Amino acid sequence: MKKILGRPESMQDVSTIYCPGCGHGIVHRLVCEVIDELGIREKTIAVAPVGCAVLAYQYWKFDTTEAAHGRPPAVATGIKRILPDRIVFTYQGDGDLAAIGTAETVHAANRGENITTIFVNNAVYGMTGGQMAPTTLIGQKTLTTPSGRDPKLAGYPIKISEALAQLDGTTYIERVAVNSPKNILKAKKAIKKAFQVQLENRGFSLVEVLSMCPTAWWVSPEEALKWVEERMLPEFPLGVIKDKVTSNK
Amino acid sequence: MKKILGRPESMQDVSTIYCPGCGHGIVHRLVCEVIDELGIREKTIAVAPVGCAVLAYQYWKFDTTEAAHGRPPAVATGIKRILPDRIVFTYQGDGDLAAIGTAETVHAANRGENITTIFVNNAVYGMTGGQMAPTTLIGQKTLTTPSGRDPKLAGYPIKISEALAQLDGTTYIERVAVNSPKNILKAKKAIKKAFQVQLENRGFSLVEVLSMCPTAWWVSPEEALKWVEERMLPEFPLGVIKDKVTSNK
Amino acid sequence: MAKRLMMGNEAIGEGAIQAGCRFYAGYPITPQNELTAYMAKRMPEVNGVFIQSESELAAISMLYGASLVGARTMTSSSSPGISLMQEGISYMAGAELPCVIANIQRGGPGLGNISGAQGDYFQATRGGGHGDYRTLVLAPHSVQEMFHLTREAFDLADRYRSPVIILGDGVLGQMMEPMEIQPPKASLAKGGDPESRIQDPAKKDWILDGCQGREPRSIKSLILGENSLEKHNERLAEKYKEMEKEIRYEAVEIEDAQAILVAFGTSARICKEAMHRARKEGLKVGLIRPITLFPFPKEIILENAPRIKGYLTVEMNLGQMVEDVRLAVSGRCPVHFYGRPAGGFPEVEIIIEKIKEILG
Amino acid sequence: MAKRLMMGNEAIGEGAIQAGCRFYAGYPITPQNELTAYMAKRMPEVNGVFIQSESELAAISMLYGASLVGARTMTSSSSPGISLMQEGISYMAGAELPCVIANIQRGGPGLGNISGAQGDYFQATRGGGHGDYRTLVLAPHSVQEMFHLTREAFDLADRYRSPVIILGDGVLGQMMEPMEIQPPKASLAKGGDPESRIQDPAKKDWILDGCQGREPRSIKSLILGENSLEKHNERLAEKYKEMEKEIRYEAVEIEDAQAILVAFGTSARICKEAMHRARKEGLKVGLIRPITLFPFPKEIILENAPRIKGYLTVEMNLGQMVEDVRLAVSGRCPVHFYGRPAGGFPEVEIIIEKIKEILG
Amino acid sequence: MAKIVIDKERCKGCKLCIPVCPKNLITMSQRLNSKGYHPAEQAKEGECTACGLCYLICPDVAIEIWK
Amino acid sequence: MAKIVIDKERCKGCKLCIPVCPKNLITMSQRLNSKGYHPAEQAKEGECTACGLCYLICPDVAIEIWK
Amino acid sequence: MREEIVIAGFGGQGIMFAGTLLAQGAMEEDLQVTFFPSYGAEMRGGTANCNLIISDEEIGSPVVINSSAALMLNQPSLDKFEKRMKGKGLLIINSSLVDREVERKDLEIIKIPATEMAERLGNVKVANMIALGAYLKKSRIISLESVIKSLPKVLGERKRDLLEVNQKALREGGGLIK
Amino acid sequence: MREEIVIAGFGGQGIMFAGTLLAQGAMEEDLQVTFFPSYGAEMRGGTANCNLIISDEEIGSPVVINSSAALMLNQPSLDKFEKRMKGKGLLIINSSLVDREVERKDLEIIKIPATEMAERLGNVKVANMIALGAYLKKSRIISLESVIKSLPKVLGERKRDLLEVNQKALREGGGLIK
Ligand SMILES: Cc1ncc(C[n+]2csc(CCOP(=O)(O)OP(=O)(O)O)c2C)c(N)n1
Ligand SMILES: Cc1ncc(C[n+]2csc(CCOP(=O)(O)OP(=O)(O)O)c2C)c(N)n1
Ligand code: SF4
Ligand code: SF4
Ligand code: SF4
Ligand code: SF4
Ligand code: SF4
Ligand code: SF4
Ligand SMILES: [Mg+2]
Ligand SMILES: [Mg+2]
Repeated sequence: MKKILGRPESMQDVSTIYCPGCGHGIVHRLVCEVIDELGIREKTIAVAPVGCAVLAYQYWKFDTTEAAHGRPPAVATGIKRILPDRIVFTYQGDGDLAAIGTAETVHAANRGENITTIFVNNAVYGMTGGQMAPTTLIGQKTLTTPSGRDPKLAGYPIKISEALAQLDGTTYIERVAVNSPKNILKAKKAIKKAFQVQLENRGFSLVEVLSMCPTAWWVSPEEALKWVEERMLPEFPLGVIKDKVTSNK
Repeated sequence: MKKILGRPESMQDVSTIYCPGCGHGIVHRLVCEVIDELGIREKTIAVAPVGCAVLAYQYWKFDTTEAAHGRPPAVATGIKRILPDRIVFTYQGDGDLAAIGTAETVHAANRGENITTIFVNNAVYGMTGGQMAPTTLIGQKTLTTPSGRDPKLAGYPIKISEALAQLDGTTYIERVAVNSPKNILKAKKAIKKAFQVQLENRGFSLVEVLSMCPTAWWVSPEEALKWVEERMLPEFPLGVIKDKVTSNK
Repeated sequence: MAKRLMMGNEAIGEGAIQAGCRFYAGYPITPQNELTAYMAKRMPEVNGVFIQSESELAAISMLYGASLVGARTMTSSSSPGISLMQEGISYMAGAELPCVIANIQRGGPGLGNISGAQGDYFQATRGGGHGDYRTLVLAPHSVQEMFHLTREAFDLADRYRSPVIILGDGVLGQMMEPMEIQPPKASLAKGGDPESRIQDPAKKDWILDGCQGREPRSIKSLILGENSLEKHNERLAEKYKEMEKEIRYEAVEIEDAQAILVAFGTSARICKEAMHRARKEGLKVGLIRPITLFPFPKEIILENAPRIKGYLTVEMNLGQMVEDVRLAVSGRCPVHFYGRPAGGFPEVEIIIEKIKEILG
Repeated sequence: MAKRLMMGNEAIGEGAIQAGCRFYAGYPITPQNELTAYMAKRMPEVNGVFIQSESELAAISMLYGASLVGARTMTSSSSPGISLMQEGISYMAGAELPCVIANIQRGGPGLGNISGAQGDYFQATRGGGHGDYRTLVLAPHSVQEMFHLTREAFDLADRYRSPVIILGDGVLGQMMEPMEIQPPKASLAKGGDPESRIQDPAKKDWILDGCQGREPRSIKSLILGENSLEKHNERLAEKYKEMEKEIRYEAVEIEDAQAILVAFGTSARICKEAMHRARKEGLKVGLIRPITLFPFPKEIILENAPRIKGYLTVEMNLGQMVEDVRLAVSGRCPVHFYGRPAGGFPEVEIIIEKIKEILG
Repeated sequence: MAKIVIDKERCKGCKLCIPVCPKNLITMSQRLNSKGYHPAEQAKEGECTACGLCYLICPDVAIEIWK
Repeated sequence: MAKIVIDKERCKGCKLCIPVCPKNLITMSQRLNSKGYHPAEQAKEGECTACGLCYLICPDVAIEIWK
Repeated sequence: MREEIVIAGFGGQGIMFAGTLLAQGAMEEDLQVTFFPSYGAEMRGGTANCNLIISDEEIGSPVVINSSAALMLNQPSLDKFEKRMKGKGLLIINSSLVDREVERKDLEIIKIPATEMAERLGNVKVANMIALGAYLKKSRIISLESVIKSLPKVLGERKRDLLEVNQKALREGGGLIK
Repeated sequence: MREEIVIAGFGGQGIMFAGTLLAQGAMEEDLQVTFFPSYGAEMRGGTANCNLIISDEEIGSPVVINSSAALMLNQPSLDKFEKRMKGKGLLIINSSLVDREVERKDLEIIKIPATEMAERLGNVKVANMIALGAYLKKSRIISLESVIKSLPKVLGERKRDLLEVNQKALREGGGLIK
């Protein structure tokens, strides 16, 4: 017998500290699989965020650094401008990318930096115990929206990918989810494409991944899959949002 | 004989320090005219930016404050939340609003704060002597793009209004210009509408005003009018970008 | 009055609400998250405003806005977030706007870790932002004190039109202790309206509220014109001098002490324990616990210097407050230091050892 | 070598380029705009990277990125912008990443004004960000020195894997003076490749460049695990101790001086003039000009204390470096202070008067 | 019957008002104002229609229109 | 002929793999692992088609597929 | 009287809840008490532990360096805290999740299969209460009844339905000590 | 020898250019020199002024507090700097834009209709050069020729076309001093 599926080469052989059922584990693996398939492990430099994925450096078998909260796009810009032939990607949560790091995201995108961003949208601040994220759904209860997010007071689930698509500097933006095997396969395809865009020097690519946070949603891992399906998808529709490479979108 | 047109009541009777032909003077006056016409001078609180308009407090005859560079939307949020029946607006340049203040702009907009933003886009940092702004045109020479803005290195003229229009919290966004009497009249209409949106508690309104900066464009005031027409308009088309009040845009 | 088991972070929140704070903006960060969550829950109950801002930069600017229309405002964060507020704090100091800022310090530099630490003493006491400003800095050392010092912080902020920093740490923020929630403070009970978002607006004759029936006002930190900024700074300096009226400290058994410990916050708790134990061993040791870190209680430290064998400053950092002790003492007696940098806690045994060394 | 009339801001830029700096990110702000503009023009000429960042926050994070792959990096700003970088500087100090940061100080607090000032001394010398870190701080006082101290700053940054701050001010940044552009410094001439964006990558065995042929590396300031952050901080403290090797100052006519002026940067220029004039009047006065503000040249100040009548510290602020002088002197002689806060300049006549008072 | 009044001290001589006047009524003065600018002035009185275009474009609110 | 191998120590007992298996091959163990989780285990061997769905969804890369 | 207690285990084992409950109980008995939680270096996963000090005198630092009592709900916790206990300290071990012997010989050791017992009670999460019940009965630092009385307050409205099983677990734990 | 000069006027009158040129000329004559610009509180509009110190000794502060010479190109500048001049200082006034008398009696005053002369030369912006020419001839601090020699360097490539009119203006200014 031969092992036909298992831990990707780019992934360290250790346990993660993520909660049971956390989507980060899946997204980590997908990124590693793509890096293996593209054969770029030894020329990749990853920029980890502050967020639950702050320990990504323990799980990935390639060079990693860790930016201040919200600043991965700026750090990645610094790296890529000095080493344009390395593959540089940021891995960011919704708080990191779409709240404190909004300006850095928008401007790295608008400059068309030739980097890739994996944007893990779990509609909450996981690491700090479950506060509202900019992507938190209307009515969703969090530590800082104890009676559910009220758009009059706390605004709307932010459509940052759609907003970024308006900028001339962005090349490829797609929204995917990791709540079912089917969606996971699509997510992987999108992530691969995003890295390919970078390999071909075509500019800024971003994949928004709708991901489970059972802990801060106060549901079981299984319910979390449904939660993505039933609550997130209507607000954050999946699909290609912009693609300057293959279509005119 | 009677004076039929002259300095609006809301405008202080002093000279500005703006350069000859500077668009800020026109935009200041339009704002004052609108405030007079709506009869809200005594309940208006303005938030001035850091930028050439940093001295707006000397020119306006209503309460004013001055935010740190890029932070007017956050300051306005603080004011409006405490005094919801006052009229609160920010006046910001392209550096202030679309560079350092990107996050504050995006999030005040996304929260649907019931405030109005007058966004003076002159495609350059006037106050600091003429550096690239996020809205600087491709090929435009500035102190920091001495051979003209190269999008590969410095990105593209940012479409921040279009990006903001993607957010659920924004109610009304229009782009106008002040380079001709006709456009000035339209600009005034848009500014008035933006304030009315606020008066009717309908949420976030923004008017992007394409405005002349002859000094940092290195042209005469008259050439600056043409510069807006010929160089800015193709990149930044005029018109309503979003209007949740009167249309489905 | 019945006692309640309360967490330090929550005690700050309740103290703020009782002081009439009706505007809170903040961004989550460990180890102060319970405070943000507390305000999210309590603010709507008292007709107050709670905003989870997009960042700490935005939070401090929102305070700037809410303060300039007269509200009592607070934000809270922990070390990295407080660093991000430095420009904003400098602006508020320059524009003379009151506000309360709680820094529940954690281990640094950088991302560091989330344990309690006291590495931000310099930043807090010497105006970590640009320019020559200072802010009042209060250092509670118990849950009870987190409650009542916060309550007072708002009065001080209004009195001096200045930001006031509550310098706590992860230990104080996260610990629970029984405490009394004392009745609403005098100013609110006497004239204040707990339902109103602005306390005593009449007393604040500088606030913006639309210029109805008066000349327009402007609030800003841009100070132009020949010598104006210099004069402004001199006036600020006078204000800082005046703040010396607010100097507070706790002095424990210093009368006959031959060695005196100086410590604040969590280190002071540890020192208290060490002191009591040392006393039991017959060692003549006392403790001075600065409660205001700025202005610093230099008088009492200077006074005792000539007659004792030495001071021992104990901090959870590599030596910050000790500079203020040295400045106060100015060579009149030895000043020793024992510090554990971020992640470590001073140990009672070592403190006692060091006391013995000083006492010879 | 022919002299050239050069502006201080530009001298910094040229110094950086000669040191092999090939990455500059910055955001415009007066009074340092000429430096940003200079880098915009020069960087492409030397195959370097120039980025006008969206903010100062982004600028310092871009440096973080470019430094961790081995480039020599610089940013520059003025007071409010430097305040915004405090979190980022703390991160770089924590992750031990080299970089050079020029602060061309202006008047504060807040927006203040754009005249030269020295109000950011505390922030620069005591790690204005959170945590127990320090950075080397160099204080040039002439255009020539802005050039060569900047050049050296890059060597120091690499040697200590630490941010280095050039603390200038609006006067030094904006003034023009004749200066010599000395030949490229040794390290670049010997092995460095002026065309390369990374100098001596082989010597930097800690940088990230993709893990080809080696184990993956990680660069970060998050330090977890039992006691690790404490140990990390202790190691940083040792490094700061080691930096004392770099202490530099200029001592002018102190041998027979009965009163000694202490001043840096623009104030030091003013003091030099005052000193020369006072000497002409027969007054025995000298000058110590700290060139490294951190580490501070405390030895020389302590040494002279017992034999002189007093120090006079002169600053363009309300008294910041004077604390370091007092700490060094520790009561061994009087320490006087003359400061003009933001917007004002110390006056030669008043300095001379004060010298006379000290000399009695 | 209408006329414009140009505040010579406020005018910065930007000349924007000149081409917009459909009646070509405005020219630049030969004199300098105290700021060193040549202010605009009404060349011919009487023909002004009070159309307001010059007022609209003036960045310095230096023009009043009377009727 | 295929099978899956579940690393009991890595598994966090999230149960996501259970419903995705078209063959219903996975159940939860009664035993606790050293972290206090009940790990998943393959209930019946032999029927596995190596479809990979369980591998795909496992957030802890605790499943290997052999064929 | 002064007791310094460490309670430790995995996140999810109700470590903080047990600590808070004990603190509340001590307060009800008019003792001085401090509670200090520590999530390890991060919030997620890993081990969690909390420090309690119960005393009849003013308490200095709430941080326990060497404990006089330890409730160790899993093995990593034991590995970490065993060596930090005071001599003669009371060590309660959840033997369901610890499969090594204690090395120190100077401690009083009580082993309880708390997780298994809790599962039998129908809720694996009350292993903490079983350990706490045993600790209270053994140490007599405060009475089991004070703690049981505090339960409703600490559980709060939302978890009122868990009151009974927690009570039961506390008593069952207490019952192990004769 | 030590001269402390203030040149002041509106933004746009070439104040900084005149100052830089003078500094360059001083450097060519191997003198010590510092140039310090000041845009007033902001960059836009308002007045601009620059400080020069020319000396044969090391120069301390580049900031001029009381000047020994002043070139005042408009009235606000005169208002501001007249009272800050040293006794016996040399005051050059652009009489085209100043219509009041100088109040101080202890100064050496030269009035020049510099703007009008410049307009006659076809470029209103060379009023600065006219004033500078006059100053140089009067003060003899450095030679007019050194300054004229420095012109190409300071003008730079892009403004080479303005060389001639600037030269002319300098000479014309100089010519006013007999
Ligand atoms: C400047 C700063 N502010 C706040 C924090 C605290 N913090 C850490 S992670 C985080 C948000 C995490 O949420 P997200 O980015 O959505 O990541 P997730 O944990 O959900 O994956 C916050 C606010 C910080 N470390 N630094
Ligand atoms: C934190 C900070 N960074 C930089 C500056 C300097 N600064 C002042 S205004 C400005 C940009 C002005 O440009 P814009 O917003 O477009 O306004 P304009 O002057 O063009 O009207 C900058 C960078 C500052 N004051 N504060
Ligand atoms: S808190 Fe949420 S995002 Fe963080 S590890 Fe747990 S499940 Fe994942
Ligand atoms: S620099 Fe530009 S924006 Fe600023 S005042 Fe002058 S013309 Fe107006
Ligand atoms: S109002 Fe019209 S017609 Fe009259 S001067 Fe102005 S532009 Fe000309
Ligand atoms: S538009 Fe106004 S400022 Fe310009 S020339 Fe005409 S009147 Fe003067
Ligand atoms: S590979 Fe497919 S069939 Fe086999 S166990 Fe996994 S899900 Fe079931
Ligand atoms: S999906 Fe993975 S972690 Fe979850 S139960 Fe199955 S094997 Fe275990
Ligand atoms: Mg998240
Ligand atoms: Mg602009």
